[in-house]
Amino acid sequence: MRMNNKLKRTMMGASVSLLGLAVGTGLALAQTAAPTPNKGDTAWMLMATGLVLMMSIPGLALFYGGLVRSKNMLSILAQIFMIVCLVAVLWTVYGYSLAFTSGGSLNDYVGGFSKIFLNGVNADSNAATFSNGVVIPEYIYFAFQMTFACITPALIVGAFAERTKFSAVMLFVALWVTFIYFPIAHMVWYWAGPDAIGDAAKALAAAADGAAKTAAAAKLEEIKADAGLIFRWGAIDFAGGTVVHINAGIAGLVGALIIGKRVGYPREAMMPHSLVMTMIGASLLWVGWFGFNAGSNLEANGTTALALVNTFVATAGAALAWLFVEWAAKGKPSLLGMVSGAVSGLVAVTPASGFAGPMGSLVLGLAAGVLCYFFVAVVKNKFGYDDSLDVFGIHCVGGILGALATGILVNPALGGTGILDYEAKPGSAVVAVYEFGPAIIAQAKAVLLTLVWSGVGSAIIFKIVDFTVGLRLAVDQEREGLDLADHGERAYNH
Amino acid sequence: MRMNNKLKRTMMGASVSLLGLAVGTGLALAQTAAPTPNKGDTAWMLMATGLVLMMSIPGLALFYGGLVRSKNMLSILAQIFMIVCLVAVLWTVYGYSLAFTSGGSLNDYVGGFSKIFLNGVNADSNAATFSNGVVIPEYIYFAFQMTFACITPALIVGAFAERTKFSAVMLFVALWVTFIYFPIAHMVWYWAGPDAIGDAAKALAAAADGAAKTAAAAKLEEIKADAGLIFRWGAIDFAGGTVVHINAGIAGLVGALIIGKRVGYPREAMMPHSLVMTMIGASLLWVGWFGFNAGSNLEANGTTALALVNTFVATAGAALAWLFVEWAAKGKPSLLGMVSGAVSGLVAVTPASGFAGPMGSLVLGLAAGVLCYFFVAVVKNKFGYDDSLDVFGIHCVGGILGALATGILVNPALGGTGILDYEAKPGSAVVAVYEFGPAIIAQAKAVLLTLVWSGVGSAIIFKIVDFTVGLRLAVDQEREGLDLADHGERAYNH
Amino acid sequence: MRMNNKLKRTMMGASVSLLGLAVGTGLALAQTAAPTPNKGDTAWMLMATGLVLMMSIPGLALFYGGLVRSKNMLSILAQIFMIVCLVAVLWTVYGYSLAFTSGGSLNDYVGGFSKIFLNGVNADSNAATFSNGVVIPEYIYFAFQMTFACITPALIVGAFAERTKFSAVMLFVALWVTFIYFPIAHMVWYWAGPDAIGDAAKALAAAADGAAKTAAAAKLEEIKADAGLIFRWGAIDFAGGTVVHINAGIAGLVGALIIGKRVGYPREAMMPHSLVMTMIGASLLWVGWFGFNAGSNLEANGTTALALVNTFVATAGAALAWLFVEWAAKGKPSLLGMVSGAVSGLVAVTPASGFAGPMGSLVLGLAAGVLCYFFVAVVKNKFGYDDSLDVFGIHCVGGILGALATGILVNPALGGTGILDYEAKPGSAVVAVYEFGPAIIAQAKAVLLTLVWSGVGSAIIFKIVDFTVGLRLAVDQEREGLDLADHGERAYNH
Amino acid sequence: MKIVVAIIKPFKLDEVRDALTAAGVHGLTVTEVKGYGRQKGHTEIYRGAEYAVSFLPKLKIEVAVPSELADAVVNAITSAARTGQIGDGKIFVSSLERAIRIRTGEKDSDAL
Amino acid sequence: MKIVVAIIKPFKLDEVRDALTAAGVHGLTVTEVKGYGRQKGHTEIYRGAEYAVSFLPKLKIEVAVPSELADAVVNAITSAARTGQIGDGKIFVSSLERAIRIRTGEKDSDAL
Amino acid sequence: MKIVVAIIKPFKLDEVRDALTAAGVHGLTVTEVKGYGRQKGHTEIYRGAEYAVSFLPKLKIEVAVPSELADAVVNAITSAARTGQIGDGKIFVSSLERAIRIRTGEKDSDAL
Ligand SMILES: Nc1ncnc2c1ncn2[C@@H]1O[C@H](COP(=O)(O)OP(=O)(O)O)[C@@H](O)[C@H]1O
Ligand SMILES: Nc1ncnc2c1ncn2[C@@H]1O[C@H](COP(=O)(O)OP(=O)(O)O)[C@@H](O)[C@H]1O
Ligand SMILES: Nc1ncnc2c1ncn2[C@@H]1O[C@H](COP(=O)(O)OP(=O)(O)O)[C@@H](O)[C@H]1O
Repeated sequence: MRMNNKLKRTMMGASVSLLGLAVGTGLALAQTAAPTPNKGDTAWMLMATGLVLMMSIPGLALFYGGLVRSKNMLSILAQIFMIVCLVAVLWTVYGYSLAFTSGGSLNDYVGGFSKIFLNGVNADSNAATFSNGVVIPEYIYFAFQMTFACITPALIVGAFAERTKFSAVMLFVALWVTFIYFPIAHMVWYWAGPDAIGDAAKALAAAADGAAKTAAAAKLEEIKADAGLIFRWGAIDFAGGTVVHINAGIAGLVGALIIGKRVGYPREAMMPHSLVMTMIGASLLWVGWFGFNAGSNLEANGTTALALVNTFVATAGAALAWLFVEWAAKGKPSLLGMVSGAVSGLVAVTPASGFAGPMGSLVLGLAAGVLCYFFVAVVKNKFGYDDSLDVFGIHCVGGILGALATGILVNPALGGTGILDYEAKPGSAVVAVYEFGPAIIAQAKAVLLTLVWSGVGSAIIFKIVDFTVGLRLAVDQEREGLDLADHGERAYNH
Repeated sequence: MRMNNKLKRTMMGASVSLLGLAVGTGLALAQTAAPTPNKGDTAWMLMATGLVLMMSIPGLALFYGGLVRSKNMLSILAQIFMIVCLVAVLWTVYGYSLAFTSGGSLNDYVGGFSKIFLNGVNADSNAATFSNGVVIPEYIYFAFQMTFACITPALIVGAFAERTKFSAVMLFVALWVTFIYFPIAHMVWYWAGPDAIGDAAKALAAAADGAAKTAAAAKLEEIKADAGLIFRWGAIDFAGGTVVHINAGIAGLVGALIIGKRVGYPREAMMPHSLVMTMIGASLLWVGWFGFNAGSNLEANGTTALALVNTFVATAGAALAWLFVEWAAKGKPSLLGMVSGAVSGLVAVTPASGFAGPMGSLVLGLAAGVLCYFFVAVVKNKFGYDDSLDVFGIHCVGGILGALATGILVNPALGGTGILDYEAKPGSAVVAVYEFGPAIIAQAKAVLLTLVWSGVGSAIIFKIVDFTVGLRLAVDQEREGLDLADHGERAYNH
Repeated sequence: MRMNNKLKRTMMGASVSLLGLAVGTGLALAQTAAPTPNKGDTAWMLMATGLVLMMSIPGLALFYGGLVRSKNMLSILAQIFMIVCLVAVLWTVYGYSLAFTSGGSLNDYVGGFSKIFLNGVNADSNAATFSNGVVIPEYIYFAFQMTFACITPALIVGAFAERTKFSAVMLFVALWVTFIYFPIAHMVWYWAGPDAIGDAAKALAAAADGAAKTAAAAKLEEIKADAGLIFRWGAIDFAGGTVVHINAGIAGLVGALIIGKRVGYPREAMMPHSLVMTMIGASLLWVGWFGFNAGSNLEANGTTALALVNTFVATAGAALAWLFVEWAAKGKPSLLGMVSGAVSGLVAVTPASGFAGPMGSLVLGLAAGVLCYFFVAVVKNKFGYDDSLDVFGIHCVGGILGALATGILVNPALGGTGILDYEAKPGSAVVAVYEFGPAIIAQAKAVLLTLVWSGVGSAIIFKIVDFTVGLRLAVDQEREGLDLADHGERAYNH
Repeated sequence: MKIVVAIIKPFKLDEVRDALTAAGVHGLTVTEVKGYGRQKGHTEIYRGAEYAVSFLPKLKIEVAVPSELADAVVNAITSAARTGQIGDGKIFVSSLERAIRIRTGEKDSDAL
Repeated sequence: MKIVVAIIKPFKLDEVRDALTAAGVHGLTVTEVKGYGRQKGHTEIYRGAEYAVSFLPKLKIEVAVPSELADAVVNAITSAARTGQIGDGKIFVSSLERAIRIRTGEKDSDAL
Repeated sequence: MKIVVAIIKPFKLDEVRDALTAAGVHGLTVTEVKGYGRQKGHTEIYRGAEYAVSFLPKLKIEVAVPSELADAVVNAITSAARTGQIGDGKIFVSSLERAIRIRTGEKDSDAL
C-alpha cells in the first residue's frame, strides 16, 4: 500500500482548523491538499489493533491450551506468546517492508527493502484505505497488520501441539513468516491504493490530446500493475481467508504429517485438560475477531459495521450448525463442538466479512459449521493424521470455503456489496458489475496458489528445522510433558 | 427508532468533503442534507458492541460458571454461549424488526415485520441517536442492540443453574425473547427519534394559518405517539434497568420456583468451584459494562463520558457497601461479596447511567450494595427458594432500585442531567423542567408492567417447556453433573 | 490541567454545525470559539479508559494471583479488586482535585480542593490535551486518570503478597494515594495546558508597548509557573514511569522490608500455583497497556499510533531478551520468564512511549529485559529480601531505566519526537532543540524525588498501619492461607 | 485394633461421617479416588474422538478403631452409604498393629 | 483374602487394568499419589528461584483379592507395569480380614 | 516387613522426608487427604450461606520398611511432624506380607 507523507501539521479542533482552510485558501485546496486522517478512523484502528492482539494472547493461547493435556499447557502458551514477540520484531525490522512496499522485479511475489527498520515511517506519514481521500496514520496501519503477522504462525502450532520442541517452533516461525507469510500478504494485499488510481484516472480523463492520453493511460496501467499477483488476478480477501487461514491451515497439516503423531496417539485418551480455558479463548477470539474483520476496513463507517454484523451472524450460525449436526450424530451437543463451530464460522466469514450481506453470511456460517465438523470428526479419523487441535480441519477447510463463497456472496444480487471500481468515476468508488465466472476463478486461483506456496514452502522449512535443531523431544520427555522438558515449569501447583 | 436512508456516498476526509459542501452549495444544504454519521461515534459504537459481547462471553459465563460446582461448569458455559448464538440469529431474522419498527395497531406493545431478514437495512442506512442531527450506521445500531438481546436471557439461567436441561433452556430462550424481550424492548426504547420530532415541531412553528397549524400539530402528535407504551408514559431507562435486569430477574425467580430446588439443596454444601473464574467474570462484566452503559448514548460525547463515570463510581461504591455490611454481619469480607456488590452496583446504575450525576450514582451504588446483600443473604434464606446464582436478588432487586432511583437522580437539582425536551427549541434538545411526581410514577409503572409481563409470560413459557421437552434431568444425572449428562464432557481433566 | 467550561451545546453532525459556523460568523470566530471535543478523540479515550481498568481487573489481579500459592489466591484478587473500588471513590471525592487543580502556595507539590466532589465538572466541561485547540470531555479525562490512580497502589501489593492483612492493605492504600500518589501525579502531570500557554504567548507577541509587554510576559511566566514541580523541571513522563512504576516499585520494596518475609521463606518451595493465570494476566496487561500508553496522548492521531507501536515493540523485545538471558543462564526458557520480560518492557517503555521512535523502543525493551532479569534472578537472591512478586525488580528498576532512557530517546536524532515547545509559534506546538544534559538531569531529578518521596512516605505509612490495625496475621493463619483467614473462602473447590 | 477402609459414593460422605460419629469414632481420613468395578462408566466425546471412561469418582474413608468397635463401624458405614444401586462400594477390614498420636506420643487405643 | 497395593507409572494404568481384568479381577481403586524413591525428580525454576522437585506423580492401585488370586495379580501387575526403567514402582501385599459389599451386604470373597 | 502410614500436616512434608531419609528409608509414597478429628475446621460463607468445613487438608505418608526399622521410622516421623498443636496427626503400623520391585522383580526387603 502506498503511503502519503504529509508535512508535520498540528491537529487542531475540527471547527477551527477547517474554518481556517475554508476561508484562507479557497477551493483550490480541495484539489491538492493531501488527505489527513479522520480521528474516528484512527480511534477505531487503535482499538482494532488491540483486539487482534487479544485474539492471539490470551485468546488463541487459551483456546488451544485448554485442549491439550495439562502437562503441555505451558508449552502452548509459551509458543504462542513468543511467536507474537518474535514476529513483532521481525515485522518491524523487515516484514512490513517485504509485505507492503514495491518489490521491483519481484513485485508479483514480494515487496522490497525500502522500509526496513521502519525507514521513512513517522507519526505524520499516512496509509491509504479503500476509500478515496481517506487515510489513516501509517503507524496504526503498520501495527494493525503486525497483529495479523503475529497470529497467523501462532495458528499453525496447534496442528503439532504436545510434541514439538520450543526451539524448533521458534526457528520454524522465523523462517515461515519470512518466506511464506510476508510474500503471500504482499501477493494478496499490496496495491497502490484508491487515490493513486483515482488521480491517474483523472489525469487520463483530463488528458488533452492523443499523446497525453497514451502517456496517461500507460501511467494508469502502471499504477494498477503495482500490486501483488493475487490482487491483480482480481481475487478478494477482506480480512485474510487466504493469507491467514488457508495459509496457516495447510502449513499445520504439513507439519503434523512431517513431525508425526504424538506418543500414544490415538490409543491413549488425550482429553482436553480444561474446556473452560478453551471456552474463554473462543469467546475472546470472537470478540477480538470484530477487530480483525471490521478493522480490515481500515476506517469506521457503515461497511465496518457490516463487517462486524457479518462476523457476528456467521459465527452464531456456524455454532448452531455444528451443535445440531453433533447432536444428531453423537447424541449430545458438546461445548467443545459449539465453540469449534463458532471458530469455523469466524474463519469462513473472514474473507467475506466486508463483501457479503448478513443473510449471505448466515448461510456461509451454517455451511462452515457442517463442513468443518465433517472434516474434524470424520475425515481426520478416517485418514488417521494427528492434527492435534484441528488446524487443518477448521482453518484450512473453513478458509477455503470462505474464500470461494466470497466470490459468490459479494454479488449484490445476493445482498453483497459488490466489488469496487476506482476508475469508472475517478475520485470515488463505484460498484462494478458482478460476473460469476471471473470472480470464482480468481478466488480459486488464489486458494490454489496459497495451498501450493505454503504447503511446499512449509515442508521445506520443516525439513530444515529437523536437520538443524530437530523437531521433537525424546519419548520420555514427551511423556513427562513439554512443560517440564522445554520450560522447566508446571502449569498448575494446586 | 426510525432510520434515515441516505444515498450511497463515499466518506471522504472531513476537510475535503466539508469544504466542498461549504463552497459548492451554500447555506441551503444545512436545512435539507440528511445527517451522516460521525466516524468518532461509529468507532465508539463498534467498540461498545464488542464490549457487550464480551460481557456475555466470557464475562457472564465465567461469573456464573465459577459459582457452580465443577460438574456443572460446562453446562453454564454451554447455555450462555448458545443463548448468544441462538438469539443473535433470531434477532437478525425477526427480533430487530419486532423491537425497532412500528407495530401498527400493536405498536404500544410490539413492532412489526417490515425489517425481517434485515429487509431494507444496508451499509448506508442510518439510525437516530438522542441528539438532533446525529446518526450512526444502522448496522452498528442493530449489532449493539443485538448484544443486549443476547445477554438478557443469558442472565436468567443463573437462577436455575445446576439443574435445568440444555434443550429446555434453549427452547425457553427462543420463546422468551420472542414473547417477552422483543416486546419489552419495543415498549421502552422504540420512538421516532429526535429529528422526526424536531422536524415536525419546526413545521408546526412555521405553519402559516390555522388549518396548517392544526395539521402540523396533528402530525407532531402522531410522531410522538409512534413509540412504545412505556416510552410514552415518560419512563426513562438509559441502558436497560427494566428491559434487561428487572425483566431477566423476575423471569429467573419464576423459573427457580417452577423448576424447583437442586437435588440436595440446601442440605448439601454447594460451594462455588472457582471464585477465580467468578472474579474474572465480574471484572470483564465491569469493563464490558462501559460499553453497555456508555454505548447506550449511541454517540461519543460528554454524556457518554458521564455514563462511563457513573458506571465506574456506582460500582465501586456498591462493592464497598457490600464489603462493609458483610464484614459487620459475618465477621469477614469475602471476595464473592465484593464482586457481588460490584455487580449489584452495575445493575442499579444501568438505567441511571446517562441521567444521574457522579455523586448521585455513588449514593445509588452504596444503596444497591446494601439492598442486594439483604436480599441475597437474608431474604432468600428466609423464603427458601433456590435462586442458584441470585439472579433475582441482584438483577431484579438492583434493577428495581435503579429504575426508581433514576426518576429521582435525573433531577438537575441533584446533579442529574434532566430529561430532554425535543420540542421546546425544535432542532435541538433542551432540559425539561423536572417534576418528581410524574417522574417517579412513570418509573413505577414501567417497573410494574415489566414485572407482570415478564413474570406471567415466563411462567407460561416454563410450563410449555415442561410439557414438551421437560425441564429437568433424572436425579442420578443431576448428581453426576449436567456436564456429563447434557454434553458428554468434563470441564477439567487435570 | 486547566479545564475549559463551555456553554451547553448540542453536538450536531459535523457537516451541518461547521457549515453554520463558517457561513454565519466568519473568521472572527476562529480566534474566540472555545474548542469542542472531536468525537474520534472522545471515542478513543472512552476505550482507553476501559483498557486501563482491564489492566487492573482482571489483568494485574491474575498476573499476580497466578504467582502465589493457591491458598492466597483470593487475597490477591480481593486486595486488587477493592483497591480499585476504594481509590475510585477517593479519586472522585478529592483525589482528582488534589492532583489536577492548582494548589495555591502548595502548588509545587499538590493541588487544591476546588474540584472536590467533582465540583464544577459536568458533561460540557472539557480538559486540555497536548495539542493546541484540542480538548476532550473533562469526564473522560477524569475517568482515564482515575484508572491510573487505581492501578498504581494495586501494583504495590505484589511486593508483600501472601502475608499482609486485608484491612492493613486497605488502610495503607487510602493513606498512600492521599499522601504519595495524588501529590506525585500533580508534580509530574499538572500544567496549564497548551492553549493557556499559546494564548499568553500570543498576547505577548501582540502587546503594543513596553508596559503591555511586561505585563504580558509576566502573565506568560505565571501560566508556565502554574505547574507541578517535576513538570517545571522539564522532566517528561509520557504515561507514568515515575508516577506509576517507580512510585509503586519503591513503595513495594519498603513494604516488603518492613513487613518482613513470608513464613517459610526462602526455605519452603513457594511455586506459582497457576502460570496459566499469570499468562492470561500478562496478556491482558499488554493489551490494556495500549490504552495506558497510547491513551496518555489524550487524542487519536499519529502520535497515539506511535505510542502503541512503541508499546508493542519494546514489549516484544524485552520478552525476547529475558528469554535468551534465562535460556543461557539456566538452560531453559520459562514461560514465567517470557511474560516477566514482557512486563518489564511495558514498564520501561511507559515514560518513553510517545517520545521515542520504534527502533529506540526496541533497544529500550531489550535493555529492560536484561536488567530486570538481573535484579529479579540475581540481586534479590543476593540481598535476600522477600519481594514476593518482584515489584521492585520489575516496576521500580524498569521504571528507572525507562525514565532515564526517555531523556535520551526523545532526541529526534535517535528517532524520537523531540520535546514540544508551545511558545515559539504560539497556537501550535513545535519541536524544541534537544539538549542531552538538561534532559537527562531533569529525568534524574524526577526519579530521585519520586524515590525519596515515595520511599520515605511509604515507610511512615506502613508504620502507622502497623501500630493501628497491624500488618500481619498470626503465623498459623498465614500457614493456613490468607483466603480462609481474611476472607473465609477458598479459591478452588474442585 | 482394626483399620476399616471404605470406598463410597462421594455424595454420601456427610451421612457416613455422621453415622461414624454416632458410632463413637472421633477421627477419620478421606481420600479422593477413582473406582473401577461393576458400575459402568460413561462415554466422553471430544471433536469426534470417543473415550470410554470406566473410572468413576469415589471416596475412600479410612478409620482406625479398637477391635471391639469394628463391627459397629462396618454396620454404620454399610447403612449410611447404601443407596441400593450398583457402585455403592466396599468395606475392607484389616488388622492394625500399632497407632501413635504424633502430638502426644500416645499409643494405640489412646491414640485414636 | 489379600489386599494388593501397587505404585505404578501413571501412563501404565490402562495396561495394568487390562491385565488385572484378564487375571479375573472385577474391581479396583486408583489414587493419585506422589512418589519419592530412587528415580530422580527434576528442577523447576521460577524467576531465578530453583526448586528440586523430588516427588513424582504415580498412581496407587488397590485390589482386594481372594488369597489364591494374589500371585496371579502380582504377576499381572508386574509384567504390565514394567518398563525396565527406574521408577517403575512397587507392589505391596497385606492380608485382608474382611470385605463387605455395601450395596448387598455380601461378605468376603462374594464381595469382591 | 511393616507398612507405616502417617497422617501429617502438609507443611511438615519436607522435614518428615528428611528425617526418614536420615533413618535409612529410600522411598515413600505421599497422598493428599482430608482429615477429620479433634482439630476443628473453619466456616466458609458464600453469599450468606455458611458451611462448616470440618475436613482439613493433610498428607498421608506410606512407607514400607523392614520390621526392624519400624521403630526408628515411627520415631523419626513423630519428632519431625510434631508441632505440639492439635491436629498433628497419627501414625499407623500394620504388617506387610510381601513387597516386589516391579522393575526388577526383586522381593521383600530387597524391594524396598
Ligand atoms: N476388588 C476390589 N478391590 C478394590 N476396590 C474395589 C474392588 N472391587 C470394587 N472396588 C471398588 O468399589 C467400587 C464399587 O464397586 P462396583 O463393582 O462398581 O459396585 P458394587 O460395590 O455395587 O459392587 C469400585 O468403584 C471400586 O472403587
Ligand atoms: N519404601 C517405600 N515405601 C512406600 N513406597 C515406596 C517405597 N519405596 C519406593 N516407593 C514408591 O515406589 C516408587 C518407585 O520407587 P523408585 O525407588 O523411584 O524406583 P524403583 O521402583 O524402580 O526402584 C516411588 O516413587 C514411591 O512411590
Ligand atoms: N481414628 C482415626 N482413623 C483414621 N484417621 C484418623 C483417626 N483419627 C484421626 N485421624 C486423622 O488424624 C488427623 C489428626 O487428628 P486430630 O484428632 O485432629 O488431632 P490429633 O492428631 O492432634 O489428635 C485427622 O485429621 C485425621 O486425618
